[in-house]
Parts: sequence; C-alpha cells; structure tokens
Amino acid sequence: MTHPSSQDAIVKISGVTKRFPGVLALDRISIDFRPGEVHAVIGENGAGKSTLMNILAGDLQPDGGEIFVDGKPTAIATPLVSRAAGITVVYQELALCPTMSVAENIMMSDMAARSAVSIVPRDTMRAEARAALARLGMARLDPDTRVGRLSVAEMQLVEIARAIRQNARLLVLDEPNSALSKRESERLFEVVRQLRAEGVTVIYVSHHLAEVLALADRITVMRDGRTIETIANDGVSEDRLIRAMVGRDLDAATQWSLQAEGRSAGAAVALSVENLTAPGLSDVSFSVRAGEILGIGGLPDSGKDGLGEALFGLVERSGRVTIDGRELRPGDPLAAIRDGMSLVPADRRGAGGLLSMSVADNVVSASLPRFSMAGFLRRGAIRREARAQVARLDARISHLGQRLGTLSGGNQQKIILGRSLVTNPRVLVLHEPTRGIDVGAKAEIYSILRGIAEEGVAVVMISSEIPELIMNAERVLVLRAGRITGELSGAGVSEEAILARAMAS
Amino acid sequence: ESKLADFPLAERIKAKVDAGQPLDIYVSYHDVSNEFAPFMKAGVARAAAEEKVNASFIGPVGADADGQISEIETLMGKMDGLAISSVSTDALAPLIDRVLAAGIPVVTFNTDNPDSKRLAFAGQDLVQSGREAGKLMAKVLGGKGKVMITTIDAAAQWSIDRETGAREALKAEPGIEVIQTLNTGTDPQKIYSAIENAMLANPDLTGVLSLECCSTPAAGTWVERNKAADKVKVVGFDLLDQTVGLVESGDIQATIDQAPEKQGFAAVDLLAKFVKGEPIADVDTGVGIYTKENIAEVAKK
Amino acid sequence: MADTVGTGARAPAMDRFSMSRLLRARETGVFVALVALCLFLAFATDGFLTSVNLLNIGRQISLLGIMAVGMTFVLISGEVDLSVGSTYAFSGLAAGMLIIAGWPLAPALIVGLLTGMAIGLINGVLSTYGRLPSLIATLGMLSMVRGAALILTNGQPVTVNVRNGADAGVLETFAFMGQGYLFGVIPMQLVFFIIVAALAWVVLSYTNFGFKVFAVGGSAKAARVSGISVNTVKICAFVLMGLLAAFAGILSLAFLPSGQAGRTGLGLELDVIAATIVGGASLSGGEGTILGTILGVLIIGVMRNGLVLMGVSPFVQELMIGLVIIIAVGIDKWTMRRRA
Amino acid sequence: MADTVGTGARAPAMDRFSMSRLLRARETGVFVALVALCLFLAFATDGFLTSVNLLNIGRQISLLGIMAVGMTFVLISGEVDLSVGSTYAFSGLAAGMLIIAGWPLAPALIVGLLTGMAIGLINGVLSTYGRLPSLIATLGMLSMVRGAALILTNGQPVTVNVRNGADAGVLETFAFMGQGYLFGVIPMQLVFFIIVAALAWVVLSYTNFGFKVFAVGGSAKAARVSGISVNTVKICAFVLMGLLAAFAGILSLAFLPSGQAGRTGLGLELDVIAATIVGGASLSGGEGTILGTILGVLIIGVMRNGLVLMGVSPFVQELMIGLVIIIAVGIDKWTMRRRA
Ligand SMILES: Nc1ncnc2c1ncn2[C@@H]1O[C@H](COP(=O)(O)OP(=O)(O)OP(=O)(O)O)[C@@H](O)[C@H]1O
Ligand SMILES: Nc1ncnc2c1ncn2[C@@H]1O[C@H](COP(=O)(O)OP(=O)(O)OP(=O)(O)O)[C@@H](O)[C@H]1O
Ligand SMILES: [Mg+2]
Ligand SMILES: [Mg+2]
Repeated sequence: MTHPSSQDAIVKISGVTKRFPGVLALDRISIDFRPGEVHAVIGENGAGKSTLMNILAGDLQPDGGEIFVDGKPTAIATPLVSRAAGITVVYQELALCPTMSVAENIMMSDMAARSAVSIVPRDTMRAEARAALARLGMARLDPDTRVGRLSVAEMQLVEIARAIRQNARLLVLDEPNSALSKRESERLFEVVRQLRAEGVTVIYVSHHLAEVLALADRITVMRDGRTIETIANDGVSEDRLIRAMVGRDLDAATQWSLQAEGRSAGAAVALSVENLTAPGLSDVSFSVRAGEILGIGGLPDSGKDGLGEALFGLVERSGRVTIDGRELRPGDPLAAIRDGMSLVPADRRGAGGLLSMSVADNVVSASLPRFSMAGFLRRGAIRREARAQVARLDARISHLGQRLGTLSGGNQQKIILGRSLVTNPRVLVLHEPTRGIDVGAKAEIYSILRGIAEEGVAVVMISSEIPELIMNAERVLVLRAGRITGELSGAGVSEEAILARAMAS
Repeated sequence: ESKLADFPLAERIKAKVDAGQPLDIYVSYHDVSNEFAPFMKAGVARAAAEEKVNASFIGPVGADADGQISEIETLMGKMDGLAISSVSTDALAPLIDRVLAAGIPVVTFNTDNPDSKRLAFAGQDLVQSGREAGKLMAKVLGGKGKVMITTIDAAAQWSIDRETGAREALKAEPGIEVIQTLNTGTDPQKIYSAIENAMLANPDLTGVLSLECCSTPAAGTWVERNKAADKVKVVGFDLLDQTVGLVESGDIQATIDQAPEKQGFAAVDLLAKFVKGEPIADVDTGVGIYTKENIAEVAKK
Repeated sequence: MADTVGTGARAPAMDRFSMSRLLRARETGVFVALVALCLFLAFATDGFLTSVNLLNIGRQISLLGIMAVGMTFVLISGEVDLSVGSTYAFSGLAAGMLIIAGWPLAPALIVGLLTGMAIGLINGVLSTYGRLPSLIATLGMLSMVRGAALILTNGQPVTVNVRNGADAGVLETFAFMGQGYLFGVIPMQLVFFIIVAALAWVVLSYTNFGFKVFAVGGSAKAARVSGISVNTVKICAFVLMGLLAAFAGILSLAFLPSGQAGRTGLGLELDVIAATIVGGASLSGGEGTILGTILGVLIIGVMRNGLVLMGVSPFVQELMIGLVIIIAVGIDKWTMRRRA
Repeated sequence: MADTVGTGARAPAMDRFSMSRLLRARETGVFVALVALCLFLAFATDGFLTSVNLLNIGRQISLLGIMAVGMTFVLISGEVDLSVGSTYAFSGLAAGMLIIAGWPLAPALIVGLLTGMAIGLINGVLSTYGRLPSLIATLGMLSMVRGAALILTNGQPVTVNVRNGADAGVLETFAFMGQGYLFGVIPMQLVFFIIVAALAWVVLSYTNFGFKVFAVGGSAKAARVSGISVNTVKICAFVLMGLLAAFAGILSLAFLPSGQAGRTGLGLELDVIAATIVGGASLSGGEGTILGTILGVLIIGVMRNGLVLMGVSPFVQELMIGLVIIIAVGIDKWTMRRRA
C-alpha cells in the first residue's frame, strides 16, 4: 500500500510488527514522517511507542513489515545504520554513561566515528559540549562533571544536548522532558521549533497532551500496538485525543479541580516534621493531617528531590520526624514502614522496583512479615493480595509471575504504588508519582490517592508537575534552596503562585 | 618381603592371569604435571613393554589428595595392580588399604606410605636422602656456617621427610646454624624472588640447602648472577638441565639424584613380578650424588 | 520463563510442576548438557552406568556441592566469596586439632563450624558496613585465613587418628561422618549434601530470608525502600557460606582423615564459583537456584569421572574441563534466543 | 573524587597537575597506604632503603605490573580475565621451545606474542558474541590453556640454553631482555614495565580507543547507541591483555631461564586482579587508571619484600598480605565520605 505522500516521507513505516514473549507490542503499524514536521506519537502506557522508536534507532528488529528511508526500503540492523540514515534518538530510558563526564557523554558519538588511534580532543570536546548545553539554556552545567552525579533532569538535558548536536534529519524524542521543569521544557520546545525551521523532522512522544497540541504539526495515536489514526493538529481538542487513545470517554477524573478547602480540617496531625536538615534541605518543618494530601513543589535543585528519602530515613538527617507522635529513627526503613510510613521513589527502575522479581513478589516485598508465618512465605496469601492489588490498580500484566522489569513503565509504577498500599501506611510519601504515565493511568492513580486519603491516610505528594499538585493537593509547600518559601492553600494554589515562590530570589 | 601366597588376590585378576591376558596396571603419581612425571612415565612404559602388561600413568594435575583419591576410586574396578606415590601419606593410607582389601596388589614408589599395608616400596628413602644432603652441606661448608633450607612446598610429605633428615644431619655439626626454612611456593618467578629477598635479608648466609628439584637451580642461578660462589654454597636435589649446568659451572656444589626413571620402572616391575608369584621386597633406587667431579656423566644426554 | 506464575524467574518450576515449564526454565541448558554427557559416557565407557560408579560420583561431588549451595546464596545476594577454600582448610583443621587434643566430638565440630561462621561474618561486615567490594574483601580474607591456618598448624599436616591423641570413640563417629555409608550403600557425604541442598532449597524458595536474598541481589536500593535490611541479609548469606565451607572442610578431614594448611582446598574457590555459575547463578546478583547449582556441580563431577574412566591423559583432561565449562554455559546462552 | 575536575574519576591528575588535585584523586588512599608502608619499612629494617633493594623490588613487580596494566583495560571495559596465568605460561613456553628449536629471536617472540593475542581473541569472542559471562569464559580458558601448555611441553621443564639447542647469539639477546640491566643499573624488566605503563597511560587517557574502553565499561548501552562497537572494543581489550600476559611470560622465561607448564604462573590471575583492584579499578567497569594500577602493584611488591626483610615467617606473611590488601582498599573507601 502506497500513500501518495510516501514519496515525500523521510521515513515511512509500513506494516511493522514486533512481538515480545506474550505480547504483540506492535501490530502492523504504518506511519509516515515528513520532512520538517513535528510529529507527535501518543498513546497509553504500553501502546508500543517506545518499541517503535527503538526499532527506528536500530536497537530492536521488527518481526515483520518494512521501513523506507527516503523511499528506499532499509533494514535498520544496528544503531550505526540508524545514525547513518540521519536518525538520532533520545531514549525514554536514559542511555548515558554514568562514569564519564558530561562532555564525554555529549561527544560520545563523535568519538565513535573517529579512528581508534586518534587523540581525544579534550578542549574541543568541552567547548562543543558547552555550546550544545548553552543551546538548551544549560550553560551553567560544568562539562567536566561526572554524569553519575547529575540529577535525572540534568541527565535528560545531557541526553538531549547529545542528540541535537548531531545534526540529525530525523530526531526522535521519547518522553524527553518527563523529568524537566516547566522552564527547561519551554526551552526544549523552542529548540524543537528551531530545528523544525531548519527542516529537521522531529518525532515527539509524550503523555502531556497540552504540550503535544502546542508543538505538533501532526499527531499519531496508538493503542494496543496499532495505529488508530494520524491527524493534523488543526484545532483538535484534548478530549478528542484522549478518546482516540483510550477508546472510550474518560470520566470526569481528568477534570478534577481543587476540592473544598479544609476537607481534612480538624483531623489529627499524622505526620509532623520539625527542623529537618538533610542533604539539600535545611531546617524544614511542616505537618500533615490525616486524610490530607500535601503537595510539595519546587524547581529541580530546590531540595524537593531529596525530601522523600530524608523523610523515610534513607539518608542521614537531623531534626524530628514523627508519625502520630512516635518519632521515626533514621536509617531503619523497616521501622519506618512499621511505624506507618511508605515511600514511592521517583526512580522506578533504580530505587523503585525489584525488576528481576515477579509482580507478586514486588507487591508484598514491603510487607513480608504479614505474608509469612514462622519465617515461611504464605504463597497463597501473597497471590491473593497481588491479584487484588493488580485489579484495584488496573495494572496490565500478563500474569502474576511476570518480571516487573518487563512491564511498561506505567504499569511498573502502579505495582510500586501497590507495594506501598499493601503496607497499610499512615503516611504515604510519593515522589513523582505519575512520571511518564499516560492520562488514563494518571486519572486512575489520582483517584486511588484520593481514595486512600479519604480513608485517613496522610499523603505527601512531591512533584515537578504543577498541574498535578494543583489538582490534588489541599495545601502546597514550595521549596527553594532547601527551605520552605511558601505555603499555599485553597484558592491561593495556582501555577503562578507556586512558580513565584519557587523562583523568588 | 611379600608373597602372592599370602595375598587374597581378586578372582577377577586370577582369572586374567590364568587366561594369559595382559594385566592392567595403574601407576598413580602424586603430581603428573611436575618435572619428574615424564621420567617416571618413561620408566613405567619401559617396564610395561618388558613385562608385557598394560600400564597407565595417572594422577592429579597439581598435588591434590582429593583428586588422587577420586581417580583411584573411579578406576578401582578396572585395576589389576596399583603403584602409588601419595600426595599425603595420611590421606592415602586408608584408600591403599581399601584397594588391597579388594584383592588388588598395591606397591608404593617415589614417596612411600609406611602407614598403609602396601606390599613393597620402590624408591629413595626420603629421610635418608635428606640426611645425605645435610651431610653434603656440612662437608662443603667445612663444618661451619649459616644455612637456609628452601623448599617449594614445606608441607608436602616428601619435603617434611627430607627436611627431617637434613636437619638431623646438620644438628650433628655444632658449627652450623640453620636459620630458617624458606617456603618459596611453586611458581618459578616466585621461587627466585623469594630466594633473592631472603638473601638480601640474611647477608651472612653461607649455605643454601634445597630440598627439591626446583628451588635448587633458582638458588644456583642467584649465586651465578651475584658471583657469590665463594661465599654461598648450594646443595640441592635432582638433575634438571639447569641444575646440571650450574653444577658444572661450580655455582651448585652438589646435587642428589633420585633416578626417577628407575623408580617408575621398579613400580611396575614389582607388581608384575608379584602377580607372577615371585616374592617382592623394597627396592632402593639409591641416592646418586653428583658434584663438579662426576657431573659429566649426566651432562651428555 | 515468560509464562511462569508465582515467583517468576526465581524458582520457575516451583509452584506447579510441568514438563513444558521445566523445559523453559533457566536450568534447561545445563540439564541438556548433563544428559548429553551422561548418554555419551554410558555408551563410550563400560564402568559409567554402574551403581558403584554413580555413588562414587555422588561422594566426589558432595563437598563441592555443599559449598556451591552456600555460594548460590552469596551470588544471588549480589556478592562473591573467594575465601571459601581457605575457610574449608582452616575450619576443618581447627576441628581436627581439637579432636586430636582429646575434645569430644560435638564441641569440636561446633567450634569448627563457628570459626567458619566467624570468617563469614568478617567477610560480610567488610563487604557491607566496610564498603569494600566483596571480591577484594574476600580475596584479602583468602590470604589471611590461609595464613592463619598455616600459623595454627605450624604448616604441619593434621591427621586425626588415635595415635595422634584422638579418642577412639570420637574418632569412630567422626570417621563415619566422612567415610561411612548410610544403610551400607549411600556415602554419608552424599547424604549430607542432599540434606544441605534440600534445606537450602526450602530456605531459598519458601522462606522470608530466601525472598530477601533475591531482593537485595536484584536491587539493593529497592530492597531498602521495601524495608529490607540489605546489610543484614548479605551478612547472613556470607555467614551461611562460611558455615557450609567449614562443614565441607570438616567432612573432608573426616574422610581423608588428614589435611594440611598449605594445600587443603587451595584454589577451591574457582571450582565452587564455576559450578554455581554453570548452574545459572549470575555474578551480578538476583539470579540463581539450588536446582541449577546441583546440575552445575553434577556436570563438573560427571565430566571428571568420565574423563578418568575413558583413560584420557591428565593433561587432556585439564583441557576438556575448561571446554565443558564453556560449552555447558554456552548451551544455556545459545539455545535461549530471548532473554528477559 | 567528588570534586575532581577534568575527566572525573578517570585520570584526575591528567589535565592540569596540582597537589590538591592529586590529593583528591581516586588513587589517594592507595598512595597514602604505600607511603605509610614505605616509611615504616625504612625505619623498621635497614635493608629496605638501599638502591639494590629498591631496584630488586622494581624487577620483582615488573611482570605482575605488565599484566596488571592489561587487566586494567579489561576491567575498565567491564569484563574480567582469569586466564592470564595460563597464557603467561603457554606463550612463554611456546616462545622458549621455538628458541630451543633454533629459531631466530624475532620470529620466536612474535609467535609467542601471537599465541597470547589468539587466546585473548578467543576470550573476547566468547565473552561478547558468545554471550558468556567473561568470568566463565576465561575460567574455562584458564583450564584449557593450562592443559594445552602441558600437552605442548609434555610436562617437561623448558630451559632455554645452548645445551638444549638455542643459538648462542639469540640466547644472549634473549637473556638480556630478561636479566640485563640498562646502563648496568636498571633491570630490563623494569624498563619494559615502564615502557608498557607509559604507552598504556597514553592510550587510555589520550586516545580514542581509551575513551571507548571507558565508554563500553561505563554503560554498554550508551556506547552502543553512540555508535561505538561494544564487542570490538571489548575484544581489543582482551587481545591486549593476552598480548601483555604473553609478553610477561616471555620475559619470565628470559629471566629464569626455565619454565614448567605445571607450575609457571599458577594462580597468578588472582594476584593480577588484586593489584589492579587495589589500584582502584572496579569489577563493574568504567573505572580505573594506570597510575592506580602501578600503585596497587607497588603496594603488593613492597609488602612482600618488606615482610621478608623483617624476617617475618612465611605463614605470617600470607596473613599480612591479605590484611594489607584489605587495608589499602579500605583506606580509599573509608577516607572518602562522598562517592559518586
Ligand atoms: N524487551 C521487551 N520484552 C518484552 N516485552 C516488551 C519489551 N519491551 C516492551 N515490551 C512490551 O511491549 C509493549 C509496548 O511497550 P512500549 O515500551 O513500546 O510501550 P510505550 O507505548 O512506550 O509505553 P509507555 O507510554 O509506557 O512508554 C508493552 O506491553 C511492554 O511491556
Ligand atoms: N519484557 C521486557 N523485557 C526487557 N525489557 C523490557 C521489557 N518490557 C519493557 N522493557 C524495557 O523497558 C522499557 C520500558 O518499557 P515502556 O516503554 O513500556 O515503559 P515506560 O516507557 O517506562 O513507561 P511509561 O510510558 O509509563 O514511562 C522498554 O522500552 C524496554 O526497553
Ligand atoms: Mg515508552
Ligand atoms: Mg513511557
């Protein structure tokens, strides 16, 4: 089947199929990407977006179908072939070398192309890396810093910087800004528009429909490994996209707004934090009532990223953290869980889940004492609980024994949330609870969080996504330079107010 | 002396003898990867040809008691006779007795196993050869000096036996002091470095008594390279190529040979004779002493 | 593997047993290699398929097997222990010296086992709280414990017999442990191996502790967030390893009945690690099963036995052992197209 | 380490040299341990600080050092090579046999070095395209190559001298390589070590190949998506290791001048890996420097020498070596509060 437009397509995907054990990840996908367009690809978690991008990158091989580059059928057998065809990919799961410097990472593909005996041009490398970073407004990042020491957001920027300086004809951005602040994202969009103006084709994968609508020329919607439709971005609505993605109308969940102030007013204080000082945080004090959702916002180096681990006691800290008046000892996660705190960390592939273990094992891993008797695991109870959580969270898995690492990211996130829920927490601390999660799943997660808040759990939601805070939190604390610079509640919670306090000097 | 008449030979073997089939004899050496194994093996092959038996030369790579035991255990059902040089006397004695109890004749060679009920031993008396080495050391030192004993494996049975003999002989000399036993390890580089360092640490050493093949040429080489033949006298064991050369050049004063080929031959020979009904007794393969005077006998090979 | 229910990759054949399940399991490659090897030997030699020979193999692999079981825990927990050969020597010799000194059996054995656990404890503490890579910590301990054994015995062989002072009654029981046969047929060493492996299988697959070992090896950070005390779990794995190395060392002395600090268990660590990895455990942690380890130990034991039976020259044997290790692990990798 | 500028942990003192830079470098811990050890020995013994002794140490560490340089590349690339002791034996003996057979020096040496590279190539191919963990692939090769060396020499010692058939002129040059002194003072082995280390330092720190070695070890995925051929780079690291192990083996034979397949280089792999890791290389790849490796080799060499000079019993020496390995690496870990 040949579209009339296929002649101008820089890359045309035709009937591409990809099967993983137990999953048909791509089912006869066909899309064409035209020169100089920003082409958004959207879809629920596990729809097959990253799989498709990995095929374009030469990282995965399709089981069927054809890919045309400039009209010629091309087998993208290795990443080298992909790059030779002018394709550059920013991976969803970052592909950086943590032991090397920022400059070395940015320049890695240049180095790959050079002869093995040539001398490494350190100064040029640094200069070019700095230039690439400057283009993203990141001139402050020292090109000699080791990447392993950067924050996730900084890593994402390094990855983008590496991609944009390769003069690609087709740039694939797979959820490039899931860890970026609003300002950094804006900067990225500027660069994308600039590239488009230079004639570069950009494939943009994202769960942020507002961004997609603001940026894209055309939008392809995927569902369950199939292309549902490709539409031009001329006045389509967000609802229309959601319907295409999900295949049904979402309930009002996405339309939430702040609930009545003081929903939890009068409830007892569940979590109280006094003079907390820890890496990146100094002298932070606040308290959360039972049933309250407290939002914590701030820019990337505001200290909010270390707050979860500090509360949970994974890092050294001073000050008092008490739950219902009982003081938590730092350095003892088991005691923290027993005393009623549970943490959902931001980095789900690193600190979050036990990727090599099964879904069932992950669900109960933080509540082992409850699922064992005299030291022996109660397999039956574990399976029952896991099945219940999977159902409650509507996680898409093929079976309870599936390794967590083989789930799509959104489903991994649900399982990790499930793990926390199983501990019956008094205080639930979530860090970036919906990073990289599709709209449908987001809505589900929000309603779960509200549900447990209504049951009297105190929820601390640390997030870079301001709309998420506005939508869910009764009260929002804003951090800057390790200190609380603002407390907003009720009608006072707005994007402008939060940003103002996050950036005030 | 052991006689077949006193030995409950296994029916299986008896039948083989009566049928005139060649016997399957296994010769288990304690480390088939060391430098003597080829000589032993040659002697075994010579005896097998002369006596018209099948002889297999087996044993662990690297002295390993467990390996030696496992191998013999595995082959027990096939062997019509076993000659063994034990990695460890104590560890192998029970197995030797088990093999004997199965009606299979066992002799020892090279390293005896006196705790077992073995029928006979072919080889050098190790304590005796150590004694000879001690006496030689005393002689070349003129009865006084400071001696270091070196060995690549201070804890091996043969080493312990020779050291016992050597120390006994040296103790009889009031003018001689044994300062230490240097355990060099088995890697050639490490042997040399250990000797080099020990010489530096003990500048007043006048004698090195090596208990085996391999630290002997290393000590001789050190003397040669440091032109110390007048100051430091070396007495050692065996006739490795390098050792022969160093005896010729006067860097090693004397070396004691243990005639490994003869030991291998005697091991098979004893078993073949025994099964034929001849009485057998220990065979002393002798202590051959070589100095500059007579080294020419072996140098031409 | 993809379709396993229950504990997934951990113990694939555990929840419900089926042939197709087994064939998809991680151990398949090694199992196929083992069966092929056995079939070949059954045809190529006449002594292989005799009960005497099979029980011989059983005995010969037992000590390696007991240690490999311990190593399975350590590797799954994401660490490695190079000191096991030295521990095997030290603890066995220590127990032997106590018996020679006239101690009753139980206290002598307990002290021997405790020394092994103490060494494991040091390994564990150095590798966790001490923040040393376990490879380095246990490499240092390899050397230190070997030195300690040499000092303890003054480099002399330790032979446990009445002549040296052991009580005759004690000796009888001790010798039975290493040399005896259950019902006159099954070597006691093999009996101990079977017991150890069975217990370890239960612990690893069915207990809380086994779960935690997989968790800390799979992702230490995630385990911490789940409230698992990573250091404690790792230290326990090391202590268990030390205990089992000591137990194997004591059985070895009971069998031989002689040991020598300069030589006993020298280089054993590589054999133990090889058997465990052949069985599917991974150096990067989080993977491994007791069944796999048993298969790995069997492959190595059967091959050694077969090469001897076939009358292969010892030098060629050395070469073949390397080849078979590579092929056995290779079959596993090369036959599995897709890996999680 | 946290504050190092330049190329981060890789070659901290590379771009601009300053004392404070050096003191923050990864090698500091080892350096401090080395200085402490030397100071102690200078006071505790009288033979230590003599030029004869220091040059002796220099010679004694050279072969270990040459191999540790190769291991640095392999470890940085994220792999490990256990077969180096066997390669050292095989290649040295092979070259020696050719010399005895009357070959001229250059071809004999080249063939010897090529055997080492061939072994490295097999290690590399098995560990990359063969998808075996390098620990297993090279453990198998350890055994295979040792077997091959035994078969090649039939277990006989190989002594390179005129009586055995070596050409006198060839022998002279060969012996000079191993035993000679440059300007009558510096042992040739040390000269070779210095040359190898200097070249390796340049390659690792300044060339694109060095860059790629760090990249594939730091993150194979990142390297691959950047278009670096991960397999090729790793194979090259193994081949380099094989080449250097062969070179060390040849120098060893030239020095002694005799070797024996059953003993030469036995267990050397652990010494080499220990020295490299003491010097700061990491088993998980991406980390390591030539300077660190040199310090690691020195620590081990100085300590061996010092213990002998102090007349410490060999058993206690064994114990002390383990202790110093742990302490040397420990100082590094315990003094650095923050780690990347
Ligand atoms: N390597 C793999 N092995 C097995 N299954 C895989 C693999 N990679 C992806 N999958 C599965 O393929 C399906 C598509 O995954 P993919 O990563 O393409 O989704 P996605 O659209 O990018 O989702 P998300 O929005 O969560 O990023 C999912 O069900 C996922 O579990
Ligand atoms: N079965 C699997 N085996 C190995 N790797 C897998 C498997 N499933 C997924 N992966 C890897 O995990 C990655 C993440 O999968 P996916 O893209 O579906 O999740 P995600 O992008 O993290 O989800 P989200 O969109 O919610 O952020 C895949 O791109 C793939 O590399
Ligand atoms: Mg994706
Ligand atoms: Mg995604």
